Amino acid sequence: MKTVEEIKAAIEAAVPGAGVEVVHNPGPSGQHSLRLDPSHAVEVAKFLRSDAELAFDFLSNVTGVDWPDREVTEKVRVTRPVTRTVDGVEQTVEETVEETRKHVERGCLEVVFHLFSIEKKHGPLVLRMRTVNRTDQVELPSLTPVWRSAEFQEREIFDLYGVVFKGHPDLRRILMWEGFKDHPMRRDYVEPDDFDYEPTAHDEVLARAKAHQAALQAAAVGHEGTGAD
Amino acid sequence: MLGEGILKGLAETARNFVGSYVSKERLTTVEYPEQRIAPIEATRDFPFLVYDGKDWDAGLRCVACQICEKECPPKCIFIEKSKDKKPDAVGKQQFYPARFDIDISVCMSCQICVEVCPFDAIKMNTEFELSTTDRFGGLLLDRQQLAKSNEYYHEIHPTEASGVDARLAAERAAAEAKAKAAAEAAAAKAAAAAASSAAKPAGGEA
Amino acid sequence: MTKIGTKLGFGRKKKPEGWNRPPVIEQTSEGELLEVAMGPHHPSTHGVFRMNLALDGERVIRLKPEFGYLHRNHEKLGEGQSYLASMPYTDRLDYLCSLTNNWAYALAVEKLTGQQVPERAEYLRVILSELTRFQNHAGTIGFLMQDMGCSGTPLMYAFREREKILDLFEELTGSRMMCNYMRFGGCRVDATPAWLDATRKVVAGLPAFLDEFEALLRSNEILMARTQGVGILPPDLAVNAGITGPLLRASGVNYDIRKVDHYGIYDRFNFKVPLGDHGDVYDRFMIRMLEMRESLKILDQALKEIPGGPVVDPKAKIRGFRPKPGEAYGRIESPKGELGFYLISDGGPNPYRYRVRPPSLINLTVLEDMSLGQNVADVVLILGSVDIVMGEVDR
Amino acid sequence: MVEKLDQIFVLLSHWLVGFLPAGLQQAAGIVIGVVVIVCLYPALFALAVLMERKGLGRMQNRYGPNRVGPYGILQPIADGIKSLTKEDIVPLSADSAVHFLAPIVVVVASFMGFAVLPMGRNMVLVDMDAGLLFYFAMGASTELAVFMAGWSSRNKYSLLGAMRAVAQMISYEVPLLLSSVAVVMITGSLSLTKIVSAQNAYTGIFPHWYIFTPWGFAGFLMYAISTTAETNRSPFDLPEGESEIVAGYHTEYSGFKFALFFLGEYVAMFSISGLGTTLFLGGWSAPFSFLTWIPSWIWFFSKLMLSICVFIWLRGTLPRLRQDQLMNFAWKFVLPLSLINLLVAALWRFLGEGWQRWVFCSAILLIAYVFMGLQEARSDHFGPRSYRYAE
Repeated sequence: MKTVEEIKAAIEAAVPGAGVEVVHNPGPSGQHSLRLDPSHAVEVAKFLRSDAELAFDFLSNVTGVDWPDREVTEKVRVTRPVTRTVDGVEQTVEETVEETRKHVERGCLEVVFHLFSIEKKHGPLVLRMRTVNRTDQVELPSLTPVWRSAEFQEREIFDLYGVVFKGHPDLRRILMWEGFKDHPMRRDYVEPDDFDYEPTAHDEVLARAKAHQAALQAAAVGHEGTGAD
Repeated sequence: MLGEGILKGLAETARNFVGSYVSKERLTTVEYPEQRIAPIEATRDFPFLVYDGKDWDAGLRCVACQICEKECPPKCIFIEKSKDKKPDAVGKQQFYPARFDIDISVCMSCQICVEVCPFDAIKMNTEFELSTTDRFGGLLLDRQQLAKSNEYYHEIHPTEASGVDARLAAERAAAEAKAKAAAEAAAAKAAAAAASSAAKPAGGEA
Repeated sequence: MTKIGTKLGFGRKKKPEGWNRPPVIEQTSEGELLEVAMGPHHPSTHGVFRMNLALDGERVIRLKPEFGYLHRNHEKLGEGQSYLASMPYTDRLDYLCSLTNNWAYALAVEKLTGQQVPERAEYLRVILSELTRFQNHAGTIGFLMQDMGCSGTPLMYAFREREKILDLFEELTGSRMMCNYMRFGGCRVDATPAWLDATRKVVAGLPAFLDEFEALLRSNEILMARTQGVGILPPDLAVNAGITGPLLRASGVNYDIRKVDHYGIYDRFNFKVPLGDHGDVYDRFMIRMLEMRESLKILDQALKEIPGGPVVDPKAKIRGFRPKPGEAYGRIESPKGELGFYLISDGGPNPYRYRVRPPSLINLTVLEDMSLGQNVADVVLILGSVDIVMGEVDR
Repeated sequence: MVEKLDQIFVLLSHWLVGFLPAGLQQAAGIVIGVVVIVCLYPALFALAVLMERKGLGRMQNRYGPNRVGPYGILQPIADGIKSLTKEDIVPLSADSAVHFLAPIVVVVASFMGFAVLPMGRNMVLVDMDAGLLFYFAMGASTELAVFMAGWSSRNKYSLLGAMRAVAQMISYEVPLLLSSVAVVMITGSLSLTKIVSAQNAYTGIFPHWYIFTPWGFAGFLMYAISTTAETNRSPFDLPEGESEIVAGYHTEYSGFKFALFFLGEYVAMFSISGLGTTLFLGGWSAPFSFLTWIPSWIWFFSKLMLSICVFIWLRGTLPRLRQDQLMNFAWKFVLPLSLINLLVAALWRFLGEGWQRWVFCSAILLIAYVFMGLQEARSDHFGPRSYRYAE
């Protein structure tokens, strides 16, 4: 199989302005990936599927990854002029100072595709796409029209991560029930404390559930009280 | 195409019908309460705590390091570490589990606790007739219920147990040797120090 | 009088609103459609699975699968605990083939860390996963026949052999189904020579079972009439929809990950990949039948050649296992299809992302395509021939 | 003595009736007969259920029930007690009157057939001249009951099951009748006692059963196929195909009503096997001339139980057909063959004695069978396949 760099070149030749980036994988698996620009993703996907040499006709795995907002603390070496008295003479000296800077890196939802070729028997080619943020701009183009195998997996990502796939024929929740609000696979998901727990003697779930029931009961009593009035 | 496949199938079921009366190979069912299959050595179901010697409380190998509690995938182990130390089977001062509960209604018999235990203190039992009418209390085994003697361990997993014993003995011997060496070294040092201190005043006197 | 009437069950309660509404959902030019919810508690949906069918007579006009009844967020669990602690949970994905699940996960982690697996462990893995494949295929055919109304006879024969294989598993791994046997960089315990001999004995007895199974089923006219030409899956659709495993090969696509990836040591064994030409239920049944014979071939070779040595990489760590940052996708040919694990490590003790690519779920993508225009009775067969385990579909 | 043993039930009945005044004697005789039948067949039902469970178990390499009583023989009693003590659930939206009546109609209709079956020499409740006709009339009314059950339950599976059942039973009624007509043609009588006595003769030691003639053999096969379909037994158990439509028309029945359906199914199986025995297997006549000393009713019931065993054997082996295939099989295969069989029976009658008619009749039937069997396979495009391998 071609290397990711070669594939990148091929894509850029075929789809002008595709905006493909190589993402290096530091681990020993050597599965480097290509990050696609969502606006050209479908064209790139079509190219990858139909190109005679690449022939990625089999989309094996589609999955989401949640990258929450995170505070990055980095130490930066800054060089700045300092006025200082050296040997009784005031001088301006360039000095390197270490400074800690904090900034919040905006999180995003990422979708990862693993492609193989059944015809050429090579792979995997890893593709990634990122949403703009994790809250309101979570739309990505659906690759289901190109590879049917994405159908259920994209539904699953929609269900568990909340990525909205544009162009998906039937985007509904798949594992959670209709009417469920949250996206459980996100890293900041908080489990509700009112589910039917399986009580075990030492479980913190039990404590939480008890607290929840007590709160409910208190609320009910309060409600009754107002009703009597 | 004219029913010979069906006839073949009928012959096959007839053969099995007769075969189930003739051959033990075919009729694999064991009629459980009366008959039992021979115990398989590697079988595992729920964990127990091994103790050495006669007294279960004193002999528990567990030192409440809580690694198993941390590693347990379904989080069914609950350990409270003791505040004080008491001598273990060989007389070394150790922490001990003031409380050690396993909720076997949650346990999934994966034996990861056994693998991560550095002290060979927790092992898998083969006792499976554990049904109880008490859903919560009856399935929460405490320290005493979990404690089983090393002899029992030898009985259910003989090969594994002798391996563990050999390893422990080797470790103990090594530790003893080390301790002995250390003690000897200390003694030698002390002796040397004593000698030198003895020499000093002597020298002073001289 | 009224009292007796009530006792017998006449006119006792007020009927609910709309009780006499005919069970019709829509009118079409051809007639009325009947909506039937097959499942979640239906005898042959292989677990809690539901198909919303729209029927014209008994012909299927629409089929929408619904799942999630067994959802326990396996992937979230995996992200909240150490790498090793996920291993016993993989047993519970496809609970019929815990050993192949173990292998897939171990393979993905080994790709993530670059660990090497000792020779003997590789052989043991092959032996165990081929035994798993055998018992899974035998069971699947049994269940398929059960769906066809065989009153359990083939299933019981399959289970009789499965029993022997599970006994082997128990003897080696300590558990019959939830084996939790493979470790990153090898296997948990070594097989004794006695175990290997027992395995050889069992494997030597399996061809007789296959002959019996074939005599019972292969040329049965009713079976052929029921399955041939039913649930046809064209190869191009199969590839596009990511179908893997026996389902794909029954459609005539030559793709077996054992042959393509040569993971483990599969390149050392001499075996063939049976392919179907029609892609119908009969082909899927026969492909599984033939794959069992090929598995026996691999088993014979592996049991003959298995070398001595350690079964686990001596450098492998049980406690304090922290892979370097990176990601890996490892996949194997599980009995159901391509089972993949995708892991992202951030250097911590827990995986940052732990993803299972479940073959059962993705193979269901084409369920509707295969079932349209078929009979209700065929839908059951088609579902049975896909071979799903809900533990894996819902995760 | 042999004679006495053969007629023991008849004599017993006469003896009992003898205590009553002459005017009541005939009625009392019938009542006794009815009571005996109504008690005997449920007992046989219990036995058959046990046999089925044990036999299926052994075919599947299991023990079958063996916990209740020695060798599990009390299992049917335990089952009966269980079904009596279970809650009887009627769906809220069901048509409760029809829902209630359906199991009763099934059982009653199934029992009616026994009125005309000769269960031994002189052991027939009503020796009707048109016995066969009466039998089929009664047998057909179980269809009504099945449809009542399916319709009244207001369950989609029940409805599908009922539709299947009615279609299937009506379709298979035709070949069932036609294959019996061949017997009527040869015997020249619709009376079942006459049909049995026509077969109760021997050449050497071998009996003159109709199954040992070409037309009789073919007729028996057709009859057996139709019977299996008529009683909803595997491989024709589509109306209750549990893997497809849960339990078909009795999905919404529980407790004793379900047990009644179960009973009705088995009683129908007994009566239709009894009829088959009467028509083709010589009824109560002994299989060899030197065995005639064994009481006739023993022969009848052993043949009956033997055919039940065949039912069980089939159930343990075969998968189920599909609805359209079932219909095709009825109308395109069984029906034409039954018609040809009628022709063959006529030929048999008019060709006279001699080996020619054996060869001629067998040849016609064999050719027809092979031709139509292959035709069937060709029209459905099925057959054995071979597979290719990739390296």
